[in-house]
Amino acid sequence: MPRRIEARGRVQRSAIGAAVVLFAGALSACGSTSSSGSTTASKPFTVNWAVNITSLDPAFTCPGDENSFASNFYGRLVKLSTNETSPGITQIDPDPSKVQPDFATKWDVSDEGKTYTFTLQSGKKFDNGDPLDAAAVKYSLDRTLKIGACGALSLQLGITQPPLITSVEAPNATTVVIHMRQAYPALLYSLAQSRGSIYNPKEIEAHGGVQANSPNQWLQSHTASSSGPYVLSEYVPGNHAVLTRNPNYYGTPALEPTVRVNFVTAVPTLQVQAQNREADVTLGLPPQVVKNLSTQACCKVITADSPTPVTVSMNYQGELTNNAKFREALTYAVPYTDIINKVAYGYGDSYYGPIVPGMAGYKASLEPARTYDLGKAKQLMAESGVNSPTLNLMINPTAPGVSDIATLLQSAWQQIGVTVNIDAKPPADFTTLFNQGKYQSALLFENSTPIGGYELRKKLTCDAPTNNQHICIPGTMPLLDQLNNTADPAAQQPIVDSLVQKWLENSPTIILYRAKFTAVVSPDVKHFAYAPNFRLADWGR
Amino acid sequence: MTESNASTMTIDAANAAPERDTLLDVRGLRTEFQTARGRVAAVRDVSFTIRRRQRLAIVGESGSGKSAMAMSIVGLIQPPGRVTAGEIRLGGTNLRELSDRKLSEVRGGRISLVFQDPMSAFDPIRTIGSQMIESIRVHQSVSKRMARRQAADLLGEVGVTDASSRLSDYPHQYSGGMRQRVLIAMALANSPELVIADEPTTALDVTTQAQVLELLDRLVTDRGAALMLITHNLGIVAGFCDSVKVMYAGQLIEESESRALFASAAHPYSRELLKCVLRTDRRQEGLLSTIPGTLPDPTQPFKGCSFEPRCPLGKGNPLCQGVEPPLATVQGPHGVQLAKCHFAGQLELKEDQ
Amino acid sequence: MLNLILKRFGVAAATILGASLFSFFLLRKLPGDPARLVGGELADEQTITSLRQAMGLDSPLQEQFWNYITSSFHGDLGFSYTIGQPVSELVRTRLPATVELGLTGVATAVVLATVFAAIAVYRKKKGADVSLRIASSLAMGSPPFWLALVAILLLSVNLGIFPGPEGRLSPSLLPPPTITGLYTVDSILSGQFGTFFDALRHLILPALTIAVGPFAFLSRLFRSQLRNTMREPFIVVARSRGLLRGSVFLRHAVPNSLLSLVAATAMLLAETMTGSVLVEKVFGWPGVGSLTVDAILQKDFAVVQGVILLSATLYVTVSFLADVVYVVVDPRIRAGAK
Amino acid sequence: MAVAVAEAPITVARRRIVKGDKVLVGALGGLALIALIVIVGPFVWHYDANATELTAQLSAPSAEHPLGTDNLGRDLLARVLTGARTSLGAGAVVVIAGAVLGSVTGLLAGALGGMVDTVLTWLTNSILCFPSIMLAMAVVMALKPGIPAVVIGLSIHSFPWYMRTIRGEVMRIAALDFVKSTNAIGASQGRILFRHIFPHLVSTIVLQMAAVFGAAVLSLAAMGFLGMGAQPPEAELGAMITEGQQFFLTGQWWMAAFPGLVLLIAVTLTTVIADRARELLDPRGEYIVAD
Repeated sequence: MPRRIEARGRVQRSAIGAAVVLFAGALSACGSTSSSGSTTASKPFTVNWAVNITSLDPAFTCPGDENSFASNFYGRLVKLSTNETSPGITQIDPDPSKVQPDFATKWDVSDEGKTYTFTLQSGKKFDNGDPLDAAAVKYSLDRTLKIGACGALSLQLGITQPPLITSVEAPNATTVVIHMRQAYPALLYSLAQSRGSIYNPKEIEAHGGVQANSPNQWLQSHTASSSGPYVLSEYVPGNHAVLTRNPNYYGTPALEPTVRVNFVTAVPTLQVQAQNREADVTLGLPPQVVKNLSTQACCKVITADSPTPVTVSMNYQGELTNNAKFREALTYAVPYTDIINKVAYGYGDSYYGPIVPGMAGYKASLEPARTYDLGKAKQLMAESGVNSPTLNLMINPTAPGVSDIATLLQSAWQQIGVTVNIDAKPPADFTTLFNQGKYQSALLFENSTPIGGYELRKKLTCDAPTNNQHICIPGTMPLLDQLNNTADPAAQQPIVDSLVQKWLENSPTIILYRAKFTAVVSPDVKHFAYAPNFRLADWGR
Repeated sequence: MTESNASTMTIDAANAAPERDTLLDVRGLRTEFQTARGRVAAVRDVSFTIRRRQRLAIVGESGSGKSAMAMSIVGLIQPPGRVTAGEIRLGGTNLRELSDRKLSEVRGGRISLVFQDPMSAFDPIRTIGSQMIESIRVHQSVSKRMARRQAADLLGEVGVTDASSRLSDYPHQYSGGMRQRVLIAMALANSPELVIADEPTTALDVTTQAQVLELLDRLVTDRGAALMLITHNLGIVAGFCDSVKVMYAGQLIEESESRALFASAAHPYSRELLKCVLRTDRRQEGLLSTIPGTLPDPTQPFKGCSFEPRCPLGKGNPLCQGVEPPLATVQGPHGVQLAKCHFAGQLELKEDQ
Repeated sequence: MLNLILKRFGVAAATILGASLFSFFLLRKLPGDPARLVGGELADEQTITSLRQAMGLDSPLQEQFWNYITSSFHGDLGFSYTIGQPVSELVRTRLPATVELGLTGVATAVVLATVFAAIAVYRKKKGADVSLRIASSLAMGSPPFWLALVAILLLSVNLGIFPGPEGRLSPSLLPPPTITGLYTVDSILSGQFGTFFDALRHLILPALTIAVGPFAFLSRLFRSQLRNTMREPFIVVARSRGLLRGSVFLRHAVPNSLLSLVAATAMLLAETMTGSVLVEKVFGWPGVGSLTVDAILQKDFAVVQGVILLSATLYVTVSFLADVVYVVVDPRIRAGAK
Repeated sequence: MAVAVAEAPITVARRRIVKGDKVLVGALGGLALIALIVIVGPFVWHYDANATELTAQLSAPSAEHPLGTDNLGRDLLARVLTGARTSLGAGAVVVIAGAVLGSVTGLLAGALGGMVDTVLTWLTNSILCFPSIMLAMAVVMALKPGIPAVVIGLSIHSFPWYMRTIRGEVMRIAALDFVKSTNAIGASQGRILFRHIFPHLVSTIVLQMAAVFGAAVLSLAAMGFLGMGAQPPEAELGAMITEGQQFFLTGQWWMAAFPGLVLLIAVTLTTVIADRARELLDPRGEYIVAD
């Protein structure tokens, strides 16, 4: 009998084989879906965070989120006090006078307020066993000052020319003395923030040491041991980090033994994982997603007032934008409520002034919210003498919501005869052009510190590198000098008020709204704290 | 399309050969191609028989339908081609009624084919051995090892030296002549009753042609198979085949014993063909291109004789233009001949006019 | 033969050099200043100057290029200031993800394309062929990122069959020990079958999305190649030897036609490895593609430069490998190469 | 000889189109319809693509807004129409620019040979090392995000194919007798190129353009999706999918669905056309020869 090759059969069999493989895939998919839900007990506390971390070194890096993340690995001399706003949920109090002891058990201030002597806890160690002592504190502060840029600037609250801190001494293992050029109690606030972090000198010296005005490359993706509540046990930049509890931490141990932080910028991912309760905390969701999740059983939304205004910065010296009436006219032609309700989905509020509500120095009576008043806006336009102008609005469209707001402003300002040309720039160009002051107007999500004086100094000092709007109002410089030399907050207030007044008269910035901080947390999360630097150690189930 | 009055009488019938000797009996075979410009009949109502051990030559220009006829017989006419009518009887069975599976037992088993172009007749990425073994094992239930031994023997038989090691060689490692020998070996692997050789030597040089033909001759004789040699070269037919059928525009227009044909062809076309052979013998260039004119457009229906436009005798003749000639019997000096011509039997007369 | 190899090598090197040169000068013509980016919003001029020095931006362009070429020979591709890691390290951690996705995607495409094209050509009825042509035209015309979104909405959000767009593994699972860098392979090698299934589940949707384009392309190619092969004389010859249509199809037509897919598959592989940007972005896949997008928006030279170099090298290597495959698979070329 | 070969298939194709290849005629008709809608639509449809209307934020498709509205209350039909015009128009520019660039360089390389040829070949080899998207991204990085940069990048990526084909063809034809004889008569080189060589390649070039068009439109959309193509508030299909992505999972599927669907239909139609055209023009197509 001739032997035959069963060709047709073979084709069918292979097709069936392929189908079986696919089906098996689907089956296995179903199988593990059910199992993943039940393992919450052993699952690390998971934080999904819509951020790109470029550096872990608070001594150098500028962005608030990066400082926020990095601050979890380092202890500091002092800490901010907190208020419980609802059960398990706390918010910090930015008042420097309420600063609490942390690694320092106590401190003495000299009579003229220029010298701070801190007494430290003794016998403490970094997580790798190296001694955590006064020498490390001195090394850390010196390093931050030497590297310059954002670190030194923030540590000294903007007073860098000449520097506020003249020297740091460590006479013995438990004493640190900070000498300042002038009295400035707000220093305690910055020491409590990421800039006051304590690094392990040995680690840093072993990996490139300290170079003036340059970041340390190794420290961008590593930590210099850990003096803080958590140790960075795994870090994949742009992807995730695993934090484990530091057994040598001098303070209250972290709530969770292990925290996994996923850096996810894709909104759908964040949303799906929040819905599936795969993330315990989700940070940085766009407001409409937060709104959507707030109605679902998966999620609880925590909001907090944060110093994060959304503004249109006008170039004070730019053509057209140098016209104060024109700038003021624009402020009356913004549909504030629409923006807050339809773009911020209610997660925002209104005010108008240089100091964000809740900051040290803020006075509600001075900074009432602007109203939407087209009549007034048109009248101001007429007074300004500007005729059918075109305004170039620079935006970074990769930031969520920005292009929507820009589009709304375009339609809104059209009504008072202003043509808006939306100029979209990639993030890098946006930052460069903005910092160099090469723009006419720019839409941005600001992140300021809660120290009013510092913010005023940053924004109003003529020709300062931080003054990227080139604001220079006659008569403000003497006031700023006076503010710099006034240590007592109570004595500062009248000066602050006059500066605010000057700012308001000139309307250099259009403040669209203040974005609220939002975190979407799973119902399992029992403890959550909001602070400008997120303290993950205080978060837990 | 005009109905041809296909004669059911063949030369074999005319010669009254015993019925039991008939191997293949083709009746009224018609093969059509569906083309963009309409249906084209490549084989038009062809009938003939092959006896056991007979050697039959089918001669014709390229495009005359010879290959299509061969492929139709084994049911391998490729779409859009299709056999639309006729019977193909091998022994008692009509091959047209067989399933493809049954038919493929015939192909390479009882009927084998040897193709024109040995270059493209092999799968280029399989060894000669594997292709031979495959052919053997399709028809015989033998082990791989046995099949390989058989293949080596066959290769030796067709004159491939060091046969067993050359089984592992790929087709491109063989010369053209050798490939043709391998093809012949494969065709004979399963002891076929009929070998259809379609232009087996066209692609080869003259010396190799002779060797290959000689080989074919020997092997076919040894195995007692019948041979159907398809060629456009009448020159190689002489002395090799018993009888010759001349094909033109899909029809058989002359059927003769080869002695008879060479002595006196009964159809004007055959005569033209013969002239070409003679001229070639006189070392002139070109084989068949010297017959003036081309084949008729197959998409147009025939009226009258298909050869009329080129016929030195009938061109312009109203009879030839209007009436299709019947297959007429001619009693020549060397036996009975059949010719599809109005002037069959009177060619000499007409030529003299 | 040695000559040929050397020549090929020369062409490959010239091509990679050309690609680097092209990208280097294209990228260095940028308006933005990378030093200012690294320095951050509050950097003063002094910081900017010293940063420019540290980043090697103060030397002449041709010197920068020379430095770049020489150091890349030592595996130093520069430092990414926007991610805080050396580029070589980034590539090392990101490439396996892309390779796993690309390989799976292209392999799926090859399998589906060959199976469906083979069925379409083998079936005598027109239906299968028409369906294949419709499917491949649609596949050719569908924007992969959109398809990914739709797939996520339907299959993972609504039906929950597949995980959401969360990368390579459920966040609760630890990646398997690195052996090859491919999670599916590593998890099997280290016996973590739970991880394997999880990695597989995460891989299926992105890989299928990746496979759509190559499937369209390959199925067309394979279909027409098969049809041509089926018209080859040796196919009829094989039939005449008594093989059934199916046997001839599977044993002769398909293997011969597969040869034509090698080069195309190789090129597709190279293309998906570096061009899977969109799918990686949508699925949150931590590969080279998503790295590239961020780097371009952040004007991170070093990374873009590194990725381009990687891409060029991949292309050249893959086309070289395709040639090697031909030599191994196709006896005619193998004989020629000897 | 070569003239006859190059001309014949086009005639055949024309005849077949006239005779009615249903699929081809249907696809051509469909694409023409889309082109017409996209060109005329924005003038006819009473909504403006950029007019915001916050009270109508995120409305589902209805009689008033057949495709619904987006998160700023902009009419999606108006945006899709304008967006499709942008996408398809830019795709056409890419195709034409690539063909022109490739033809010029190909003619130069083929006719001049030597150093010019070597350099151009090296350049194109290097260009082909990148996927099209990556090249477009590099150009975007060097210039600025927006459709012009993407068009430049994609054009650069698409020209090597034309260049290679034309270069090869020029070299082949230049060796033919009739060109040599024309040369002897004293016709200038340029005349030979454009009068005698170029016409042979038209069908090949047109085919390639048809095939590239779909891919170019998709790449443009992809760049828009990545935020490197069209910039807000400009309507472009890819960018609109990104805008809709955030709302896709919160239930407002229409924002991302419709732009993608339009892309899918338009590109599929061009693919079908390119396919059929290739079959008609390819001498290896479905021609049947008896015997």
